[in-house]
Amino acid sequence: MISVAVQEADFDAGAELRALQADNPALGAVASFVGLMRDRNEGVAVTAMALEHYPGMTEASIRDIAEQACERWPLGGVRVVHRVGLIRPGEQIVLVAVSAAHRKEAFAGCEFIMDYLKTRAPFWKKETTAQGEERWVQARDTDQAAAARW
Amino acid sequence: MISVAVQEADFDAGAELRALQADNPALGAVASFVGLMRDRNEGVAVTAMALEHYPGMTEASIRDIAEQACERWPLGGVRVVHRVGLIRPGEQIVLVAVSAAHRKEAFAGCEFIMDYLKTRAPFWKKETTAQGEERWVQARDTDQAAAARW
Amino acid sequence: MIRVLFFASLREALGTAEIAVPWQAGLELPAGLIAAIARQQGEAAAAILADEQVICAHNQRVCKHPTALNAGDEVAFYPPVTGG
Amino acid sequence: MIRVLFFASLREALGTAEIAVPWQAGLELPAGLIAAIARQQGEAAAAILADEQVICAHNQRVCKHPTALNAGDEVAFYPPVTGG
Repeated sequence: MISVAVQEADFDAGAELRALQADNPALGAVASFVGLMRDRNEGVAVTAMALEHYPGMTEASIRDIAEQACERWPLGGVRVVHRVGLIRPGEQIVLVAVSAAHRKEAFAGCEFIMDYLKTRAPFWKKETTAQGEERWVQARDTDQAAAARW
Repeated sequence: MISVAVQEADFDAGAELRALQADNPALGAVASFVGLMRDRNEGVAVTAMALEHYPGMTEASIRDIAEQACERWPLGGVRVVHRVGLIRPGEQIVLVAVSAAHRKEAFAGCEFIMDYLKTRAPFWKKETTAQGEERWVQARDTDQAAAARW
Repeated sequence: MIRVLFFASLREALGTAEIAVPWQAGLELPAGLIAAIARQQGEAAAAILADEQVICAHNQRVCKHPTALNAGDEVAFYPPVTGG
Repeated sequence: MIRVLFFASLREALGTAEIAVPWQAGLELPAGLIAAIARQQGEAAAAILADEQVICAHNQRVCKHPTALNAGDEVAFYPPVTGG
Protein backbone atom coordinates (compact mmCIF):
# COMPACT_ATOMS: atom_id res chain seq x y z
CA MET A 1 0.00 0.00 0.00
CA ILE A 2 1.59 3.24 -1.18
CA SER A 3 0.51 6.69 0.00
CA VAL A 4 2.00 9.86 -1.52
CA ALA A 5 1.13 13.40 -0.45
CA VAL A 6 2.62 16.66 -1.78
CA GLN A 7 1.33 19.56 0.26
CA GLU A 8 2.04 23.04 1.62
CA ALA A 9 0.84 22.15 5.12
CA ASP A 10 3.12 20.69 7.76
CA PHE A 11 2.52 17.01 8.61
CA ASP A 12 2.22 14.84 11.73
CA ALA A 13 5.00 12.25 11.55
CA GLY A 14 3.45 10.26 14.42
CA ALA A 15 0.15 9.96 12.55
CA GLU A 16 1.98 8.73 9.44
CA LEU A 17 3.74 6.03 11.47
CA ARG A 18 0.48 4.99 13.12
CA ALA A 19 -1.19 4.70 9.71
CA LEU A 20 1.55 2.30 8.58
CA GLN A 21 1.46 0.29 11.79
CA ALA A 22 -2.29 -0.21 11.62
CA ASP A 23 -1.89 -1.95 8.30
CA ASN A 24 -0.95 -5.49 9.13
CA PRO A 25 0.06 -7.48 12.25
CA ALA A 26 2.48 -9.57 10.16
CA LEU A 27 4.77 -6.53 9.89
CA GLY A 28 7.39 -6.14 12.60
CA ALA A 29 9.38 -3.18 11.35
CA VAL A 30 8.78 0.46 10.46
CA ALA A 31 11.78 2.51 9.31
CA SER A 32 11.28 6.19 8.70
CA PHE A 33 13.08 9.36 7.79
CA VAL A 34 12.16 12.98 8.40
CA GLY A 35 14.09 15.69 6.59
CA LEU A 36 14.22 19.06 8.32
CA MET A 37 15.24 22.48 7.06
CA ARG A 38 18.65 23.39 8.47
CA ASP A 39 19.48 26.95 9.48
CA ARG A 40 22.73 26.90 7.46
CA ASN A 41 23.65 25.58 4.03
CA GLU A 42 27.18 25.43 2.71
CA GLY A 43 28.34 27.63 5.56
CA VAL A 44 25.80 30.40 5.06
CA ALA A 45 22.94 31.20 7.44
CA VAL A 46 19.55 30.80 5.74
CA THR A 47 16.23 32.13 6.95
CA ALA A 48 13.68 30.61 4.57
CA MET A 49 13.28 28.28 1.65
CA ALA A 50 10.76 28.14 -1.20
CA LEU A 51 10.13 24.66 -2.56
CA GLU A 52 8.91 24.56 -6.16
CA HIS A 53 7.71 21.38 -7.86
CA TYR A 54 6.14 20.03 -11.04
CA PRO A 55 2.54 19.24 -10.07
CA GLY A 56 1.43 15.90 -11.42
CA MET A 57 4.87 14.62 -12.29
CA THR A 58 5.99 15.02 -8.69
CA GLU A 59 3.37 12.67 -7.30
CA ALA A 60 3.79 10.21 -10.18
CA SER A 61 7.58 10.08 -9.82
CA ILE A 62 7.42 9.52 -6.05
CA ARG A 63 4.87 6.76 -6.57
CA ASP A 64 7.12 5.23 -9.22
CA ILE A 65 10.10 5.31 -6.81
CA ALA A 66 7.99 3.69 -4.06
CA GLU A 67 6.87 0.98 -6.50
CA GLN A 68 10.48 0.28 -7.42
CA ALA A 69 11.27 -0.15 -3.72
CA CYS A 70 8.36 -2.59 -3.39
CA GLU A 71 9.74 -4.61 -6.30
CA ARG A 72 13.22 -4.80 -4.75
CA TRP A 73 12.19 -5.66 -1.18
CA PRO A 74 9.13 -7.33 0.36
CA LEU A 75 7.61 -4.18 1.86
CA GLY A 76 4.26 -3.89 3.60
CA GLY A 77 3.52 -0.22 3.08
CA VAL A 78 5.15 3.04 2.03
CA ARG A 79 4.06 6.53 3.02
CA VAL A 80 5.72 9.65 1.60
CA VAL A 81 4.83 13.25 2.47
CA HIS A 82 6.72 16.10 0.81
CA ARG A 83 6.04 19.74 1.49
CA VAL A 84 6.15 22.54 -1.07
CA GLY A 85 5.97 26.31 -0.73
CA LEU A 86 7.56 28.36 2.02
CA ILE A 87 9.53 26.53 4.71
CA ARG A 88 11.46 27.93 7.69
CA PRO A 89 14.53 26.53 9.49
CA GLY A 90 13.67 23.69 11.86
CA GLU A 91 10.48 22.81 9.97
CA GLN A 92 9.80 19.40 8.47
CA ILE A 93 10.30 19.06 4.70
CA VAL A 94 9.82 15.39 3.91
CA LEU A 95 8.81 12.11 5.52
CA VAL A 96 9.41 8.62 4.14
CA ALA A 97 8.10 5.71 6.21
CA VAL A 98 8.31 2.06 5.18
CA SER A 99 7.00 -1.09 6.86
CA ALA A 100 8.20 -4.66 6.37
CA ALA A 101 8.28 -7.98 8.22
CA HIS A 102 11.89 -7.37 9.30
CA ARG A 103 14.07 -4.33 9.86
CA LYS A 104 16.68 -4.94 7.15
CA GLU A 105 14.14 -4.57 4.36
CA ALA A 106 12.42 -1.62 6.04
CA PHE A 107 15.70 0.31 6.38
CA ALA A 108 16.80 -0.55 2.82
CA GLY A 109 13.44 0.51 1.35
CA CYS A 110 13.43 3.77 3.29
CA GLU A 111 16.99 4.73 2.34
CA PHE A 112 16.43 3.77 -1.30
CA ILE A 113 13.31 5.93 -1.54
CA MET A 114 15.10 8.90 0.06
CA ASP A 115 18.12 8.56 -2.23
CA TYR A 116 15.94 8.33 -5.33
CA LEU A 117 13.60 11.09 -4.20
CA LYS A 118 16.59 13.40 -3.78
CA THR A 119 17.85 12.79 -7.30
CA ARG A 120 14.71 12.00 -9.35
CA ALA A 121 11.61 13.75 -8.03
CA PRO A 122 11.05 17.21 -9.58
CA PHE A 123 11.48 19.54 -6.60
CA TRP A 124 13.69 22.63 -6.48
CA LYS A 125 14.74 24.60 -3.45
CA LYS A 126 15.41 28.31 -3.44
CA GLU A 127 16.79 29.59 -0.18
CA THR A 128 16.95 33.08 1.28
CA THR A 129 20.17 33.84 3.11
CA ALA A 130 20.40 35.89 6.30
CA GLN A 131 21.72 38.71 4.05
CA GLY A 132 18.47 38.60 2.08
CA GLU A 133 19.97 37.05 -1.03
CA GLU A 134 17.88 34.44 -2.85
CA ARG A 135 19.72 31.53 -4.44
CA TRP A 136 18.82 28.18 -5.95
CA VAL A 137 20.19 25.26 -3.99
CA GLN A 138 22.66 23.29 -6.09
CA ALA A 139 22.35 19.53 -6.59
CA ARG A 140 24.98 17.60 -4.61
CA ASP A 141 27.35 15.02 -6.04
CA THR A 142 27.02 13.04 -2.80
CA ASP A 143 23.30 12.62 -3.50
CA GLN A 144 24.03 11.32 -6.99
CA ALA A 145 26.54 8.88 -5.51
CA ALA A 146 24.03 7.75 -2.87
CA ALA A 147 21.43 6.98 -5.52
CA ALA A 148 23.96 5.25 -7.78
CA ARG A 149 24.83 2.60 -5.19
CA TRP A 150 21.44 0.83 -5.41
CA MET B 1 22.08 14.12 23.80
CA ILE B 2 21.07 10.56 24.61
CA SER B 3 17.72 9.56 26.09
CA VAL B 4 17.03 5.95 27.12
CA ALA B 5 13.73 4.68 28.56
CA VAL B 6 12.84 1.10 29.53
CA GLN B 7 9.18 0.92 30.46
CA GLU B 8 6.04 -1.23 30.57
CA ALA B 9 3.86 1.52 29.09
CA ASP B 10 3.39 2.00 25.37
CA PHE B 11 5.07 5.07 23.86
CA ASP B 12 4.21 7.89 21.44
CA ALA B 13 6.62 7.63 18.50
CA GLY B 14 5.56 11.05 17.21
CA ALA B 15 6.44 12.69 20.53
CA GLU B 16 9.87 11.03 20.48
CA LEU B 17 10.53 12.38 16.98
CA ARG B 18 9.38 15.85 18.00
CA ALA B 19 11.70 15.79 21.02
CA LEU B 20 14.66 15.05 18.71
CA GLN B 21 13.64 17.67 16.18
CA ALA B 22 13.36 20.39 18.78
CA ASP B 23 17.00 19.91 19.66
CA ASN B 24 18.91 21.90 17.13
CA PRO B 25 18.18 23.73 13.85
CA ALA B 26 21.55 22.61 12.45
CA LEU B 27 20.22 19.06 12.16
CA GLY B 28 18.56 18.15 8.87
CA ALA B 29 17.87 14.45 9.32
CA VAL B 30 15.98 12.19 11.71
CA ALA B 31 16.06 8.45 11.01
CA SER B 32 13.96 6.19 13.18
CA PHE B 33 12.89 2.62 13.64
CA VAL B 34 9.86 1.18 15.41
CA GLY B 35 9.76 -2.55 16.11
CA LEU B 36 6.30 -4.07 16.39
CA MET B 37 5.16 -7.43 17.70
CA ARG B 38 4.23 -9.71 14.82
CA ASP B 39 1.32 -12.14 15.07
CA ARG B 40 3.45 -15.05 13.83
CA ASN B 41 7.00 -16.17 14.60
CA GLU B 42 8.78 -18.94 12.74
CA GLY B 43 5.52 -20.00 11.15
CA VAL B 44 3.51 -20.26 14.38
CA ALA B 45 0.68 -17.92 15.43
CA VAL B 46 1.48 -16.11 18.65
CA THR B 47 -0.96 -14.29 20.90
CA ALA B 48 1.26 -12.58 23.49
CA MET B 49 4.83 -11.98 24.51
CA ALA B 50 6.46 -11.36 27.88
CA LEU B 51 9.62 -9.26 27.73
CA GLU B 52 12.05 -9.84 30.61
CA HIS B 53 15.15 -7.71 31.18
CA TYR B 54 18.01 -7.06 33.58
CA PRO B 55 17.10 -3.80 35.33
CA GLY B 56 20.05 -1.47 35.57
CA MET B 57 22.23 -3.28 33.05
CA THR B 58 19.58 -2.84 30.37
CA GLU B 59 19.61 0.95 30.55
CA ALA B 60 23.42 1.08 30.89
CA SER B 61 24.00 -1.19 27.90
CA ILE B 62 21.62 0.76 25.66
CA ARG B 63 23.31 4.00 26.70
CA ASP B 64 26.69 2.44 25.96
CA ILE B 65 25.51 1.38 22.48
CA ALA B 66 24.17 4.90 21.82
CA GLU B 67 27.50 6.40 22.93
CA GLN B 68 29.36 4.07 20.56
CA ALA B 69 27.13 5.30 17.74
CA CYS B 70 27.91 8.92 18.67
CA GLU B 71 31.63 8.14 18.51
CA ARG B 72 31.34 6.57 15.07
CA TRP B 73 29.16 9.22 13.43
CA PRO B 74 28.50 12.92 14.08
CA LEU B 75 25.03 12.49 15.58
CA GLY B 76 22.89 15.20 17.12
CA GLY B 77 20.69 13.16 19.43
CA VAL B 78 19.62 9.61 20.12
CA ARG B 79 16.36 8.48 21.72
CA VAL B 80 15.67 4.85 22.59
CA VAL B 81 12.49 3.51 24.18
CA HIS B 82 12.17 -0.23 24.89
CA ARG B 83 9.13 -1.82 26.44
CA VAL B 84 9.16 -4.70 28.91
CA GLY B 85 6.38 -6.85 30.36
CA LEU B 86 3.35 -8.10 28.46
CA ILE B 87 3.02 -7.16 24.80
CA ARG B 88 0.34 -8.15 22.27
CA PRO B 89 0.57 -8.58 18.47
CA GLY B 90 0.57 -5.27 16.63
CA GLU B 91 1.88 -3.35 19.65
CA GLN B 92 5.07 -1.32 19.63
CA ILE B 93 8.13 -2.93 21.27
CA VAL B 94 11.02 -0.59 20.60
CA LEU B 95 11.84 2.80 19.10
CA VAL B 96 15.26 4.08 18.07
CA ALA B 97 15.43 7.63 16.69
CA VAL B 98 18.62 9.39 15.66
CA SER B 99 19.23 12.92 14.41
CA ALA B 100 22.21 14.20 12.41
CA ALA B 101 23.08 16.99 10.00
CA HIS B 102 22.64 14.65 7.01
CA ARG B 103 20.68 11.49 6.33
CA LYS B 104 23.57 9.07 5.74
CA GLU B 105 24.81 9.41 9.33
CA ALA B 106 21.29 9.35 10.78
CA PHE B 107 20.44 6.10 8.97
CA ALA B 108 23.79 4.49 9.87
CA GLY B 109 23.48 5.44 13.55
CA CYS B 110 19.91 4.17 13.75
CA GLU B 111 20.69 0.82 12.11
CA PHE B 112 23.84 0.36 14.19
CA ILE B 113 21.94 0.94 17.43
CA MET B 114 19.18 -1.49 16.42
CA ASP B 115 21.69 -4.17 15.41
CA TYR B 116 23.63 -3.82 18.64
CA LEU B 117 20.52 -3.57 20.79
CA LYS B 118 19.28 -6.85 19.29
CA THR B 119 22.49 -8.71 20.14
CA ARG B 120 23.85 -6.94 23.26
CA ALA B 121 21.09 -5.49 25.44
CA PRO B 122 19.81 -7.94 28.09
CA PHE B 123 16.21 -8.52 27.00
CA TRP B 124 14.53 -11.90 26.55
CA LYS B 125 11.24 -12.63 24.85
CA LYS B 126 8.93 -15.44 25.85
CA GLU B 127 6.00 -15.88 23.53
CA THR B 128 2.66 -17.62 23.97
CA THR B 129 1.49 -19.51 20.90
CA ALA B 130 -2.12 -19.68 19.75
CA GLN B 131 -2.10 -23.23 21.20
CA GLY B 132 -1.29 -21.81 24.63
CA GLU B 133 2.31 -23.05 24.67
CA GLU B 134 4.93 -20.73 26.17
CA ARG B 135 8.37 -20.72 24.58
CA TRP B 136 11.51 -18.62 24.76
CA VAL B 137 12.28 -16.85 21.50
CA GLN B 138 15.61 -18.09 20.13
CA ALA B 139 18.40 -15.70 19.14
CA ARG B 140 18.78 -15.40 15.36
CA ASP B 141 22.01 -15.90 13.45
CA THR B 142 20.92 -13.13 11.07
CA ASP B 143 20.95 -10.69 14.01
CA GLN B 144 24.48 -11.73 14.92
CA ALA B 145 25.54 -11.25 11.30
CA ALA B 146 23.86 -7.82 11.17
CA ALA B 147 25.77 -6.66 14.26
CA ALA B 148 29.06 -8.13 13.03
CA ARG B 149 29.11 -5.99 9.87
CA TRP B 150 29.75 -2.73 11.75
CA MET C 1 0.45 22.14 -30.09
CA ILE C 2 3.10 21.00 -27.67
CA ARG C 3 2.83 22.40 -24.15
CA VAL C 4 6.33 23.25 -22.94
CA LEU C 5 7.03 23.95 -19.25
CA PHE C 6 10.10 25.46 -17.59
CA PHE C 7 10.91 25.12 -13.89
CA ALA C 8 13.05 26.76 -11.24
CA SER C 9 16.23 28.48 -12.55
CA LEU C 10 15.24 27.68 -16.17
CA ARG C 11 11.87 29.37 -15.67
CA GLU C 12 13.68 32.44 -14.35
CA ALA C 13 16.34 32.41 -17.10
CA LEU C 14 13.71 32.13 -19.84
CA GLY C 15 11.34 34.57 -18.18
CA THR C 16 8.36 32.29 -18.62
CA ALA C 17 6.89 29.17 -17.03
CA GLU C 18 5.12 27.85 -20.11
CA ILE C 19 4.97 28.25 -23.86
CA ALA C 20 3.08 26.51 -26.65
CA VAL C 21 5.04 25.25 -29.65
CA PRO C 22 3.22 24.25 -32.83
CA TRP C 23 3.36 20.53 -33.50
CA GLN C 24 4.36 19.21 -36.89
CA ALA C 25 4.85 15.68 -38.13
CA GLY C 26 8.34 14.37 -37.35
CA LEU C 27 8.95 16.78 -34.46
CA GLU C 28 11.44 15.10 -32.12
CA LEU C 29 12.63 15.57 -28.57
CA PRO C 30 15.02 17.06 -27.70
CA ALA C 31 16.80 18.50 -30.75
CA GLY C 32 13.76 19.20 -32.96
CA LEU C 33 11.79 20.83 -30.20
CA ILE C 34 14.74 22.95 -29.07
CA ALA C 35 15.21 24.13 -32.67
CA ALA C 36 11.53 25.08 -32.77
CA ILE C 37 11.89 26.94 -29.48
CA ALA C 38 14.95 28.75 -30.89
CA ARG C 39 12.85 30.02 -33.80
CA GLN C 40 10.09 31.13 -31.44
CA GLN C 41 12.02 32.39 -28.35
CA GLY C 42 15.45 33.11 -29.76
CA GLU C 43 18.82 31.35 -29.83
CA ALA C 44 19.68 32.37 -26.25
CA ALA C 45 16.68 30.47 -24.93
CA ALA C 46 17.60 27.42 -26.96
CA ALA C 47 21.19 27.54 -25.71
CA ILE C 48 19.94 27.44 -22.13
CA LEU C 49 17.86 24.35 -22.84
CA ALA C 50 20.67 22.58 -24.70
CA ASP C 51 22.93 22.59 -21.61
CA GLU C 52 23.82 19.00 -20.76
CA GLN C 53 22.74 19.51 -17.13
CA VAL C 54 19.18 20.28 -18.20
CA ILE C 55 16.66 17.48 -17.71
CA CYS C 56 13.85 16.95 -20.16
CA ALA C 57 10.56 15.24 -19.29
CA HIS C 58 8.08 13.99 -21.88
CA ASN C 59 4.50 13.60 -20.64
CA GLN C 60 5.85 13.77 -17.08
CA ARG C 61 8.49 11.08 -17.47
CA VAL C 62 12.20 11.81 -17.78
CA CYS C 63 13.28 11.45 -21.39
CA LYS C 64 16.91 10.63 -22.14
CA HIS C 65 16.76 9.51 -25.77
CA PRO C 66 15.40 11.08 -28.95
CA THR C 67 11.64 10.67 -28.90
CA ALA C 68 8.93 11.49 -31.44
CA LEU C 69 6.36 14.00 -30.20
CA ASN C 70 2.62 13.81 -30.75
CA ALA C 71 0.23 16.73 -30.87
CA GLY C 72 -0.94 17.57 -27.35
CA ASP C 73 2.17 16.21 -25.63
CA GLU C 74 3.57 17.93 -22.57
CA VAL C 75 7.31 18.59 -22.35
CA ALA C 76 9.19 20.06 -19.40
CA PHE C 77 12.74 21.35 -19.09
CA TYR C 78 14.29 21.71 -15.66
CA PRO C 79 17.62 21.88 -13.79
CA PRO C 80 18.93 19.06 -11.53
CA VAL C 81 16.42 18.43 -8.77
CA THR C 82 17.06 19.36 -5.13
CA GLY C 83 14.10 18.02 -3.15
CA GLY C 84 14.02 15.75 -0.14
CA MET D 1 29.24 -12.32 49.35
CA ILE D 2 28.76 -12.33 45.58
CA ARG D 3 25.24 -11.61 44.32
CA VAL D 4 24.52 -14.00 41.42
CA LEU D 5 21.52 -13.44 39.13
CA PHE D 6 19.96 -15.75 36.55
CA PHE D 7 17.67 -14.60 33.77
CA ALA D 8 15.11 -16.03 31.37
CA SER D 9 15.55 -19.72 30.50
CA LEU D 10 18.49 -20.02 32.93
CA ARG D 11 16.33 -18.68 35.74
CA GLU D 12 13.72 -21.28 34.90
CA ALA D 13 16.23 -24.12 34.55
CA LEU D 14 17.87 -23.29 37.87
CA GLY D 15 14.57 -22.62 39.61
CA THR D 16 15.81 -19.36 41.11
CA ALA D 17 16.43 -15.79 40.05
CA GLU D 18 19.18 -15.00 42.53
CA ILE D 19 21.60 -16.67 44.94
CA ALA D 20 24.38 -15.42 47.19
CA VAL D 21 27.77 -17.10 46.97
CA PRO D 22 30.38 -16.55 49.70
CA TRP D 23 33.33 -14.53 48.49
CA GLN D 24 36.88 -15.69 49.18
CA ALA D 25 40.22 -14.29 48.14
CA GLY D 26 41.21 -15.42 44.65
CA LEU D 27 37.66 -16.19 43.53
CA GLU D 28 37.59 -15.81 39.73
CA LEU D 29 34.95 -15.49 37.07
CA PRO D 30 33.82 -17.69 35.42
CA ALA D 31 35.44 -21.01 36.43
CA GLY D 32 35.95 -20.33 40.15
CA LEU D 33 32.47 -18.95 40.65
CA ILE D 34 30.85 -21.80 38.71
CA ALA D 35 32.75 -24.31 40.88
CA ALA D 36 31.48 -22.54 43.98
CA ILE D 37 27.94 -22.65 42.58
CA ALA D 38 28.38 -26.38 41.90
CA ARG D 39 29.21 -26.98 45.57
CA GLN D 40 26.22 -24.90 46.64
CA GLN D 41 23.53 -25.74 44.01
CA GLY D 42 24.78 -29.05 42.58
CA GLU D 43 26.67 -30.14 39.49
CA ALA D 44 23.57 -29.96 37.27
CA ALA D 45 23.27 -26.23 37.94
CA ALA D 46 26.95 -25.71 37.22
CA ALA D 47 26.69 -27.65 33.94
CA ILE D 48 23.90 -25.34 32.79
CA LEU D 49 26.06 -22.27 33.49
CA ALA D 50 29.13 -23.73 31.80
CA ASP D 51 27.35 -23.99 28.42
CA GLU D 52 29.30 -21.96 25.87
CA GLN D 53 26.12 -20.12 24.81
CA VAL D 54 25.66 -18.68 28.29
CA ILE D 55 26.65 -15.06 28.72
CA CYS D 56 28.20 -13.83 31.95
CA ALA D 57 28.03 -10.23 33.17
CA HIS D 58 30.22 -8.82 35.93
CA ASN D 59 28.86 -5.73 37.65
CA GLN D 60 26.44 -5.30 34.75
CA ARG D 61 29.05 -5.48 31.98
CA VAL D 62 29.54 -8.52 29.74
CA CYS D 63 32.62 -10.43 30.89
CA LYS D 64 34.43 -12.61 28.35
CA HIS D 65 37.76 -13.23 30.07
CA PRO D 66 38.74 -14.61 33.48
CA THR D 67 38.20 -11.85 36.02
CA ALA D 68 38.95 -11.60 39.76
CA LEU D 69 35.88 -11.01 41.90
CA ASN D 70 35.63 -8.65 44.83
CA ALA D 71 33.33 -9.00 47.80
CA GLY D 72 29.98 -7.36 46.98
CA ASP D 73 30.26 -7.85 43.22
CA GLU D 74 27.20 -8.65 41.14
CA VAL D 75 27.36 -11.44 38.57
CA ALA D 76 24.65 -12.46 36.12
CA PHE D 77 24.30 -15.48 33.87
CA TYR D 78 21.87 -15.37 30.96
CA PRO D 79 21.10 -16.92 27.57
CA PRO D 80 21.61 -15.11 24.23
CA VAL D 81 19.51 -11.94 24.22
CA THR D 82 16.39 -11.50 22.06
CA GLY D 83 15.26 -7.92 22.57
CA GLY D 84 14.58 -5.24 20.00
